Amino acid sequence: MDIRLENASLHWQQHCVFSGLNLELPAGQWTSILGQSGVGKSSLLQLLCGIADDADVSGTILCSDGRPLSGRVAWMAQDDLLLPWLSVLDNVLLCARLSRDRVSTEQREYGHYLLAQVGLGAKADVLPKQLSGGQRQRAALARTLFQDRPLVCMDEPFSALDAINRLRLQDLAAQLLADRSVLMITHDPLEALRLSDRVLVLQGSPARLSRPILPLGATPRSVRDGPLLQQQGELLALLAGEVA
Amino acid sequence: MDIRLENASLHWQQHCVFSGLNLELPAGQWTSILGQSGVGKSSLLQLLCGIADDADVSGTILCSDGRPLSGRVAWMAQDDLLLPWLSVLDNVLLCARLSRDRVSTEQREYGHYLLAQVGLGAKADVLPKQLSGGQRQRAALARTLFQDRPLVCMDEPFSALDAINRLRLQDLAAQLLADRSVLMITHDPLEALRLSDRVLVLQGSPARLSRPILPLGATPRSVRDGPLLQQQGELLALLAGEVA
Amino acid sequence: MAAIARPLCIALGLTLLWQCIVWVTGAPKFILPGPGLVIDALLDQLPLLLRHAGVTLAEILLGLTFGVILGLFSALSLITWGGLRRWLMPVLVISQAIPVFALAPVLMLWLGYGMASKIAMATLIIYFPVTAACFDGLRRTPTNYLKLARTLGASWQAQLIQIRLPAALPAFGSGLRVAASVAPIGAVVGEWVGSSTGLGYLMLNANARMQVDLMFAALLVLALIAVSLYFLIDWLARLLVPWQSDTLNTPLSGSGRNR
Amino acid sequence: MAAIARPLCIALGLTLLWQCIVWVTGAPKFILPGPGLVIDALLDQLPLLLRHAGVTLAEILLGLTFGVILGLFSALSLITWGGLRRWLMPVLVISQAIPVFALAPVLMLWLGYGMASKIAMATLIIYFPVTAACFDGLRRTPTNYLKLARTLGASWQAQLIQIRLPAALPAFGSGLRVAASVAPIGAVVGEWVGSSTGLGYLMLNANARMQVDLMFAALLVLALIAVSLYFLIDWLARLLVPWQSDTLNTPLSGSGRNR
Amino acid sequence: ADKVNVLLDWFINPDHGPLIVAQQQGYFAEQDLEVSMVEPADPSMPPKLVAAGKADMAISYQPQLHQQIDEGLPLVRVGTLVATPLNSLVVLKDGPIKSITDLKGRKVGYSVSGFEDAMLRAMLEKHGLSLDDIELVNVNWSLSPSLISGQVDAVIGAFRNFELNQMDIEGHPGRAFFVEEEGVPAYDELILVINAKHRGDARYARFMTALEKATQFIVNHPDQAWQSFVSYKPDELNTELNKRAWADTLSRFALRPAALDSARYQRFGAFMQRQGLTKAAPAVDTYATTP
Ligand SMILES: Nc1ncnc2c1ncn2[C@@H]1O[C@H](COP(=O)(O)OP(=O)(O)OP(=O)(O)O)[C@@H](O)[C@H]1O
Ligand SMILES: Nc1ncnc2c1ncn2[C@@H]1O[C@H](COP(=O)(O)OP(=O)(O)OP(=O)(O)O)[C@@H](O)[C@H]1O
Ligand SMILES: [Mg+2]
Ligand SMILES: [Mg+2]
Repeated sequence: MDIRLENASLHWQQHCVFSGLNLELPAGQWTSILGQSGVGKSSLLQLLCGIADDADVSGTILCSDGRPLSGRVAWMAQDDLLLPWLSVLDNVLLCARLSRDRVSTEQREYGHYLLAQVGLGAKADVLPKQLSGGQRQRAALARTLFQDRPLVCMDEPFSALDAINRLRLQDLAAQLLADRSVLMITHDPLEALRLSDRVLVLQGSPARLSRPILPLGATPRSVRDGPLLQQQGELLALLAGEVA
Repeated sequence: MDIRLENASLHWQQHCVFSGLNLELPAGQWTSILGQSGVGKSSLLQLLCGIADDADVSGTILCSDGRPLSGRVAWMAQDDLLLPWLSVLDNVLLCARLSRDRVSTEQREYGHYLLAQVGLGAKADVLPKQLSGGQRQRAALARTLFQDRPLVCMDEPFSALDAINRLRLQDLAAQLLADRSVLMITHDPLEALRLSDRVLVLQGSPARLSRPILPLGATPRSVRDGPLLQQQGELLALLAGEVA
Repeated sequence: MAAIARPLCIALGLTLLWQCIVWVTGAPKFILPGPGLVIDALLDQLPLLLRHAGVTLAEILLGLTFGVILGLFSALSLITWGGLRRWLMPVLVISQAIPVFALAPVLMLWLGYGMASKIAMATLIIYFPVTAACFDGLRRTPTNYLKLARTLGASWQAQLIQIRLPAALPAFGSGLRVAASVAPIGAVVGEWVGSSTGLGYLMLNANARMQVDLMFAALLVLALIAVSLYFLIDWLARLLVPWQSDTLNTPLSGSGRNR
Repeated sequence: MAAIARPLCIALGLTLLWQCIVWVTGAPKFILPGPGLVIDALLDQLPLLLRHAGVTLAEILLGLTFGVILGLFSALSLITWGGLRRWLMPVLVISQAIPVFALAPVLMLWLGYGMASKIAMATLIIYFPVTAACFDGLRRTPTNYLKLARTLGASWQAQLIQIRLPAALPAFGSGLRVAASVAPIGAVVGEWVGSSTGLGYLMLNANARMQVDLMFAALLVLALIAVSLYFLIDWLARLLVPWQSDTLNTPLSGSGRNR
Repeated sequence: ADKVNVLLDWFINPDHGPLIVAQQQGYFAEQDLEVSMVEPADPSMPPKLVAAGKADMAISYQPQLHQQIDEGLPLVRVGTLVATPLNSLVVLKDGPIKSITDLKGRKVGYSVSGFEDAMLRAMLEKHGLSLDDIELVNVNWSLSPSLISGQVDAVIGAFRNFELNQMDIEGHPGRAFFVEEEGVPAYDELILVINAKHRGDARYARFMTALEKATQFIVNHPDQAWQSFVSYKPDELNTELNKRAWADTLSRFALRPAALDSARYQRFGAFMQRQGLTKAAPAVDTYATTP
């Protein structure tokens, strides 16, 4: 399912974050957005997820199947948003808990599986306040992966992780989200190039999107990939351009 | 002032994070700690800052001048901890506001200067909830820099920033903290090598510190520095070693 | 428009409901007079009612002021001195558990039949909810704020005033709201125990004389005072915490306001 | 040890304070009897007191149960239906502003002079603080939790029950505490207005007969019930929110517990 | 002028006629007295406050005086306002209860005064019944409403000059059984008490003189006296109920407020003791005197 955001604009009170913005999310592709801090990446994500409550928004979201997008997006926020009263496992299962039916044994097992995959197998039953920052982020990632949605929006999903865990979880996400449309915000050019089919840069004020950089080859790519390192230079130049 | 942490141990309930740990923070040097998520870096920082309230801790902190360390550490937490009821500027000035005296005009001006330096000059008077994630982190950094303490402990201070801002703020921090002892936690090997005089890796369970890597030359170093890239490989190997 | 229309509608609706209850239950007028009778009495005796209402209002406002100040102060003391708290909290609860009525003779003995004893009574009634709410708010300060304050070298006063207190303001607001809603009861009960002025006196007096319509008219005036007070305090309490997100009007779905 | 010693010390201290007040103010025993006299009366009339206390306790517990359930339910309804809220909130405040005393005769006539009217009275008194506190808690749910729930496709029931309600539990706890502390007043006032059993009746009767020592003995028993109730509820309310950090015992400085 | 601070037993009503009239007609001033009056809502408070020295004089009831003395309150009766019982057992006129015997198995409402069960017991005894034959219900401030609405079949503690008129105005006339006719010794309903340590204070003699004068004025000029009474608080006192009660109360004011009938007090004290309401019946002159 292709998704097109057309002529979108978003204002926080008087402040115009962007207007007349167009964004295309081709079906099954991984799109990454980079951009300076405060440029409006998270706002754009919230607009897409339909949760920019306090902002004045306009624009249309078109899905290629003609149905509305709302209810078909998974959102991973910039902060982890773990519910403090639920155990880590229950937080992962939140999507199932919030639906009308009881949580099935398979779902529970899948939750355990995901937690084990993100390295929190031993922490399933503790409360979120007993987790370290990176562990919280991993739990939030597991919760997002647990949801089974056509479009997955992730706001800096790996920012609090060490290099090793980051690579592992990137691989995991790439594998589990292989046939989904993904929109990821990140500050790490390498990460974007490693995982994405399309990399965009949001810059300026009001913000506009650059033309996409299109890394080649199957994801996740190796970080030692020659063309990838070259594109990193290109991307960094693009990013630096905005402050120049 | 040299600081030595000797024979430190920290337990969260039954879970032993580390024990018998020794850490040296030479006067005026920048020390970075890397390590897997959840290994105990933040806990170590809290132990040093004397705020590990819910943990069972032991160990001695020795300062070369013989006086206790408490009251002479600045702490920048992993999450930004901006007080929601204070404007961004007041959050930066918090240290002055909490002291007995009134906030002087110089302090106020210095606060404005720091905010301008971290790129938030225009946001001085808004409430924290109107900031983006990276902006919040920058405000917290400004608050930490505002404090004038011999030891500065920072927990992933640049994690939510884009590449460009990150470099700029690293330079700023390196400049403003030139004569201080700094302990920084980071997940970015390049960042550690760029800024630090000593880089340590915390690994294992219970965790232990590796021998230090000592990058040469004046900080902040160029990221294109040859020896630095070589040390990055060494560091990555060290980090990877712990999962192998 | 809506700001005027809504209260009017509510008033009308309640009046209708009231009339219906009278009709349906067939309550005789010396038990529950219909709104017509009561409004008649209200208009008839307006000067009398206003005179007494003034006294009661003064008692309520003074009681509220003292109660809130005392409550806030107690909560701050309780949170500051851990030792004090463990000893004082049960005492406070006991003090709350003793119906003010029982204390009334003692109060009368000390303060006499004047305004002072009524204000003391309202203060006593307001005191505990405010203390409890503030104390509850103060003890729930996020730990990390306090840790931060400690590393910033804040003295306990500074921690209390600049960290714990602002963090507890929402809870304080709740306490204020409850206080505003019980303050009128405090004043009226005070007047019941001994007084020759005030709406409470008027109600009891009218009740004793079977002037039930006058009694309900006084009740009406009292309710009016109480409601105005509550919404005033509610508004103030909201002003107190501008940073607090109020999720009352959060949509259940949909995507923000459209321009 | 301390768990027993502290209440004992407090009891002793209060008794001493009481005795001192009697000495200092020279209050005659028909206004404020000394603790000795009251304890004498307590022991003398223990069976009588216990019988009446049983009735009052039952009224309090039932009133508390109904009041809390109703309050919780109302708060949930208020938060769910924005329209309802705007219309019902003023009505609730009005209802709270009307002293139960004024309603008491009406209640008695409808519900009779039995237990029901007392329970209704306690329920009425408890109802508003619980509603207000819960409503306040429910409306302060962090916006982001609600946003998350929306993207997770939660229905409004699910949002209410699984997000707003748990987030409001600390506030609900505060409401419970206040409720626990006013519940005894509700029951006693109910008994004052019309009843032939219960501690409230006993107090009224003893007061009329100038048996002030018996009256204070009844008061003592009432206070005991109230305090036990409060601490029970306090404990329950704390159990309700295990994830909540309680910063009561956060040190002002220093570095954690040492092994 | 000497100040006298009087605590009434209840809100001002026709029972307080002589006091109010003396105030309004200036009889107190004539005696060089400056009298202030306070209306409490709890009749048990004023004697306590007088006993505690917080007020000079209080209005109380004779049965209560015996109990107060028994509990050790330092009080002395110095005058009488209403010299006969006002208390009565009231039933609905067209109700099923025609005589006290019909009360068997019925509910009787009362307003707690501490004295109601003794009175009822005496009345029932006279008709061969006991307290076990009826159900007592405390209805506190709702004597006539609870009777009219059928919650109870009879009420004790109703004042014949007040509740009867009240019920009549509401269209449910009642019928009173007078306690002194049904086995309870006659007593003074409303009396004036002072602190025992002021026994013999000359102010109270002057006070009684003023009161006597006011009573005479009331009896001689009932309509003028009514006007004078109402003028004290025109907004609140000028009601139909007060007007009717006034007429019924006229004949019950003590014409000689200062006079004391020791034998009557003695008799009633013995009754109280017999009923178990007091432990002892001390000599009358210890608690009652003429000023
Ligand atoms: N308050 C707490 N209660 C119980 N356990 C805790 C608490 N805080 C941390 N832990 C546990 O202690 C261990 C170390 O946590 P710490 O926060 O120090 O990790 P970290 O190295 O900072 O990780 P990260 O890079 O993810 O921030 C983790 O396993 C965590 O689960
Ligand atoms: N709730 C809000 N109210 C008012 N302004 C806001 C709010 N949230 C964000 N903004 C402003 O909108 C702009 C864009 O914010 P946004 O969170 O989208 O940035 P971002 O690109 O995600 O940055 P970062 O990388 O730092 O997370 C910022 O300038 C910010 O100050
Ligand atoms: Mg963002
Ligand atoms: Mg950490």
